[in-house]
Amino acid sequence: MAMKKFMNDPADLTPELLEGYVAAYPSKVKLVNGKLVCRAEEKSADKVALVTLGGAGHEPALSGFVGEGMLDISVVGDIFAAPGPPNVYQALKMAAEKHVGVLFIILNHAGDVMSANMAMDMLENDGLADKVKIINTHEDIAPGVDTPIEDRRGLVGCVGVYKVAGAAAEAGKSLDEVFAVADKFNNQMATLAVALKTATHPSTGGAIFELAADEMEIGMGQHGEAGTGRSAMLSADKTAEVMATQLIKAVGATEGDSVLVMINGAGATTLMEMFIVFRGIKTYLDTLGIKIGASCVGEYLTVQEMGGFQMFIAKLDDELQAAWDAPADTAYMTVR
Amino acid sequence: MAMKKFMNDPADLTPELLEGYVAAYPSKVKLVNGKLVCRAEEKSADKVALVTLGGAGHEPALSGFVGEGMLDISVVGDIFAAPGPPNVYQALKMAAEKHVGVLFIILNHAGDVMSANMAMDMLENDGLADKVKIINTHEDIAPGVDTPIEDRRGLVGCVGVYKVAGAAAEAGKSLDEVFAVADKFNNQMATLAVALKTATHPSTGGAIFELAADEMEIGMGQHGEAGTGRSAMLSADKTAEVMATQLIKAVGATEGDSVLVMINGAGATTLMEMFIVFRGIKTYLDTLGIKIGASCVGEYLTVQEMGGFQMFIAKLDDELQAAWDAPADTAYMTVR
Amino acid sequence: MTITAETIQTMILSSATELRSHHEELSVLDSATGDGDHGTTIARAMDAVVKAAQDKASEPIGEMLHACGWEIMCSDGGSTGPLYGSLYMGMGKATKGKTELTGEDFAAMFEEGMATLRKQTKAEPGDKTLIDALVPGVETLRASIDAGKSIPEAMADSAAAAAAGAAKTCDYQAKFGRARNLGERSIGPVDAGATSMSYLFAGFAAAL
Amino acid sequence: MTITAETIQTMILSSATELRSHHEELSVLDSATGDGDHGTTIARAMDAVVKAAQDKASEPIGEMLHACGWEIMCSDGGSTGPLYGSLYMGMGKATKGKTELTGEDFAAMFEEGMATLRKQTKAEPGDKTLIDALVPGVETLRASIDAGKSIPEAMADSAAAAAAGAAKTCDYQAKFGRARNLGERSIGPVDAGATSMSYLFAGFAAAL
Ligand SMILES: Nc1ncnc2c1ncn2[C@@H]1O[C@H](COP(=O)(O)OP(=O)(O)O)[C@@H](O)[C@H]1O
Ligand SMILES: Nc1ncnc2c1ncn2[C@@H]1O[C@H](COP(=O)(O)OP(=O)(O)O)[C@@H](O)[C@H]1O
Ligand SMILES: [Mg+2]
Ligand SMILES: [Mg+2]
Ligand SMILES: [Mg+2]
Ligand SMILES: [Mg+2]
Repeated sequence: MAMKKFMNDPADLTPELLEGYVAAYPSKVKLVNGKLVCRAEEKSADKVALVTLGGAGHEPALSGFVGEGMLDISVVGDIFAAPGPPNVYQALKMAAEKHVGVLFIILNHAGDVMSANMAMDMLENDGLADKVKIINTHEDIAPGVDTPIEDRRGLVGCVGVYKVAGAAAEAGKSLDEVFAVADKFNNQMATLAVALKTATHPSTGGAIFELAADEMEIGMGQHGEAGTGRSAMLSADKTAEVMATQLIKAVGATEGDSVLVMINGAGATTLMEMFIVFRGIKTYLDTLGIKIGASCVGEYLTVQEMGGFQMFIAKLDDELQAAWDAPADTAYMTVR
Repeated sequence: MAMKKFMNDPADLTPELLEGYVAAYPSKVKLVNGKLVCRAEEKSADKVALVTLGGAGHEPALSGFVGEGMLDISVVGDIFAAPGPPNVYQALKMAAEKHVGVLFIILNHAGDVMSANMAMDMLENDGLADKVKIINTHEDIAPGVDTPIEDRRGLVGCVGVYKVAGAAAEAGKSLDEVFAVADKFNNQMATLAVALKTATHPSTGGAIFELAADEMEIGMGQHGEAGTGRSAMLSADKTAEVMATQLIKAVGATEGDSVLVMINGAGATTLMEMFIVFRGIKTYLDTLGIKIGASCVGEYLTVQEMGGFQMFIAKLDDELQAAWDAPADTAYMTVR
Repeated sequence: MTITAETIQTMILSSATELRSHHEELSVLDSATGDGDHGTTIARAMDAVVKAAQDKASEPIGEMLHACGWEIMCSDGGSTGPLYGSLYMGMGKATKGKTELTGEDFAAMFEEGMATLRKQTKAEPGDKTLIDALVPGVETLRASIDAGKSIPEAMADSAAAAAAGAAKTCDYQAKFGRARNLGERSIGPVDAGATSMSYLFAGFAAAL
Repeated sequence: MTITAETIQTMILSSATELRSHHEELSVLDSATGDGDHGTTIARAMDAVVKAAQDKASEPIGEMLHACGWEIMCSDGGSTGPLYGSLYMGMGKATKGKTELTGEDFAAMFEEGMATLRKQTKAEPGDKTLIDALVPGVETLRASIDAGKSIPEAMADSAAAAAAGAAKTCDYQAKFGRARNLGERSIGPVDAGATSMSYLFAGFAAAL
């Protein structure tokens, strides 16, 4: 069957989507050298810059969060493919030469990590590596919380890291301080994904996985990499409870604690469904006496038109709550 | 085939989704009487209130735009079904009793219009109807621009009306002034929808329309009501040009004019695709010498997991540009 | 011969049962030219009707019918709510305070219901809406009563005329509702609302 | 017997052709356990390789190979970019400034390529990655050269060993890359990256 997507030559997907994005939000972002999405107006040099990298095809992530209060540069690869080391190096160099420090946020996926490592090696040759601190996100709990962190993927949690670290950077904190807040958040967050329906890889036209008509899969990755939790379809309430139970356990939240809950739609799952799921989570957390200090429901990191969502929970303290609530002005996350 | 959606009892879809929505955004919205989505903090009485009505299942529309700078009350019906006159009446009464005036925005769909008319009759009995002015949106150009306006549907353009009228209301303008800005915008906007893939009606589990594997339909309504423009799949650039050509003609924009362009995803169409389409529009408008004064790309009024999008274009002048750029703080549209 | 409030209640419940038993078919019909939910909406409206008819069992006919209409209005029924709601409310207005109805009362009740419904819409016969079942249904009822037939006989004639009217909608092009944008492609399927209206009349007739 | 820069260029172009002709198969293999794009990525990387090999046709072997590696890195190739890129860059490092290679040079070139690639990943043979084709391919090449075989003979042995290594990955459980979260469900299909690596070796051998 023909792929039903609005596109021109599949080989041009990434450059065209980036051109369209910056054309739609010219007051927020600009494109440097074709693959680096940078703020339209640069942050002042005395503030720490935030740099991240990742494949395209997950819009609005990652580049949708470039702007005041969040990222400074997003290095874009190709569809579901990490950017090559040279571009990552260029972004790090630009940021490190201009700013007092750079927080470099890497989602734990093999290609991203390898590219990031090679770029850091190149930066080392320039004597700039000391200005960079790395946060590696790996909050997927699908393989189990005892799994070594290098085996746990980075999912939508990166958006939370951009937000809290971005607030610290915008406030003029030092690199060590910005790192500290990001690291704290990174260590008390967890995500679990559930998939209902496959998506079409826009370059190949092929389905990225298969699921039977009555099946769902908890633990699916964000490129259709399967997890280990296939089951029959559950109700929204049951799905919410099963997933929230594991997440709450993973972050170690107990009665009286406050958490951030994010529901991130994979693509085809409606906000209607996500609201119903959110209601289920709220009901469940109420029974545990856990407070929802902050929440958002929407599409932040998608997987084309996949059906499903990622449920994200992080423990909040006053510092993280304030950082989450701080102003931001990006195309896909704005806080007044 | 079983419907693959996260839900509980289909009969509870609307109340559950509304509960989930207000639970996720408690600082922005609250639920009154089960079906009225109101601002968490009411606007002061000396400002004009904005009230709208419509069915559920199109999230984030319409209730996602309740908040500072946009709507005051959204009266929610059931899935794809207008709210009954009694609830609409209650909302209008609440708003008219408290505020200096009410702008009542109705999307032109049979059920909504009938409900609104009956509610206005009831309000007349209370002597409150004079405090209300009505904007009926009917910017769908699918049936042709010469078609009588009662035969043209209201599509995503309502969101633009909420924004510009909301800015005027927030600025303390009189009802006549708020009406005037909304009316001006309403008369120089146009929308065209394109569908690629059907959606499942969440109450029945049935597909809302059929399209062959290689077909698209320009002019599809937002409930799967067919249009008249079935054709073979076109490229993103071609789709953008075909649609933009008609819209530009409908709003009468010419060289030197400035327009607002909104791309509204129907549900399953990715931001990636919409960015590529936006790039196509930009290229086309550049050739005409028409400036894009404002733009946004995202999901504002969805049709479940339908594949496709609505392209919206409105002519801007300084007043409308300023109103569009004015601050807003709703769950699904925030402007700093 | 007259009929009592109890019989009217039986008619109401009978038509609710009839409509609910066809809800899936009605949604399928609606999906051909509309948004595929007419059966769902009708089922929700009929739940409201049954509740109102039971709550108001001891009240006069007009009060019972008015309550049915109001509850339909409250059921968030898209186009169906205001249309069906005002049909019942108009029928209630004509029978306010009455506990039994003559043949003349009975025909007038339907006429007032139709008039109230028609205030909500400019649709005329031939426009492929529920008007295409309602108008022949009510006109035939009046003609049969005027011809001296009994209420059950007249109601049976009426139901047959409503059904025939609904069946003919397949030849019409939609001028109202969600189907109007389809243009000529709306010709072919019968209209969902006309079909449900014919089941309403069939349900009334079956109870007598 | 030695081989020239021209022959190396022929080998590079031959392997690019071989890999590109299998790109659909490679994406299908990747979709079983990964994200279904390995063929797309490889095709993009090979476009870069062909361009570099042509641009640097008049330069020494090491410079040509280095350019190929660098262009792969620049092609935004997910996991493939750093891995394949460093293989070529390592091969280039070992042959910097050389315009022809002895058998010993030839084996050393592959060894240095493998070593550079392996700096990027902790994957070992048996972990169901391209390492499972690369290691037997390079080790067999070295053994055949040491046993006195000609470069074409050794390369043919090497390609056969790489293919056998790739074929065996169907029995392994993935420990790296996107497939690792599948656990035991990753057993069954052969690994996409190991398969492409075996085609790379096959392409090299076919040119000699
Ligand atoms: N303006 C109108 N006038 C008369 N009948 C209408 C009108 N709009 C819709 N209808 C009737 O309502 C039916 C659809 O009802 P329903 O599906 O419940 O409402 P909606 O169109 O809001 O989803 C149509 O088949 C038609 O008979
Ligand atoms: N960490 C790793 N170490 C070694 N090989 C790897 C690693 N990660 C992935 N691979 C190889 O790369 C192949 C997938 O490549 P490709 O699909 O191009 O990249 P991606 O996984 O980024 O989409 C896998 O089949 C595997 O052989
Ligand atoms: Mg990939
Ligand atoms: Mg409806
Ligand atoms: Mg309908
Ligand atoms: Mg892959």
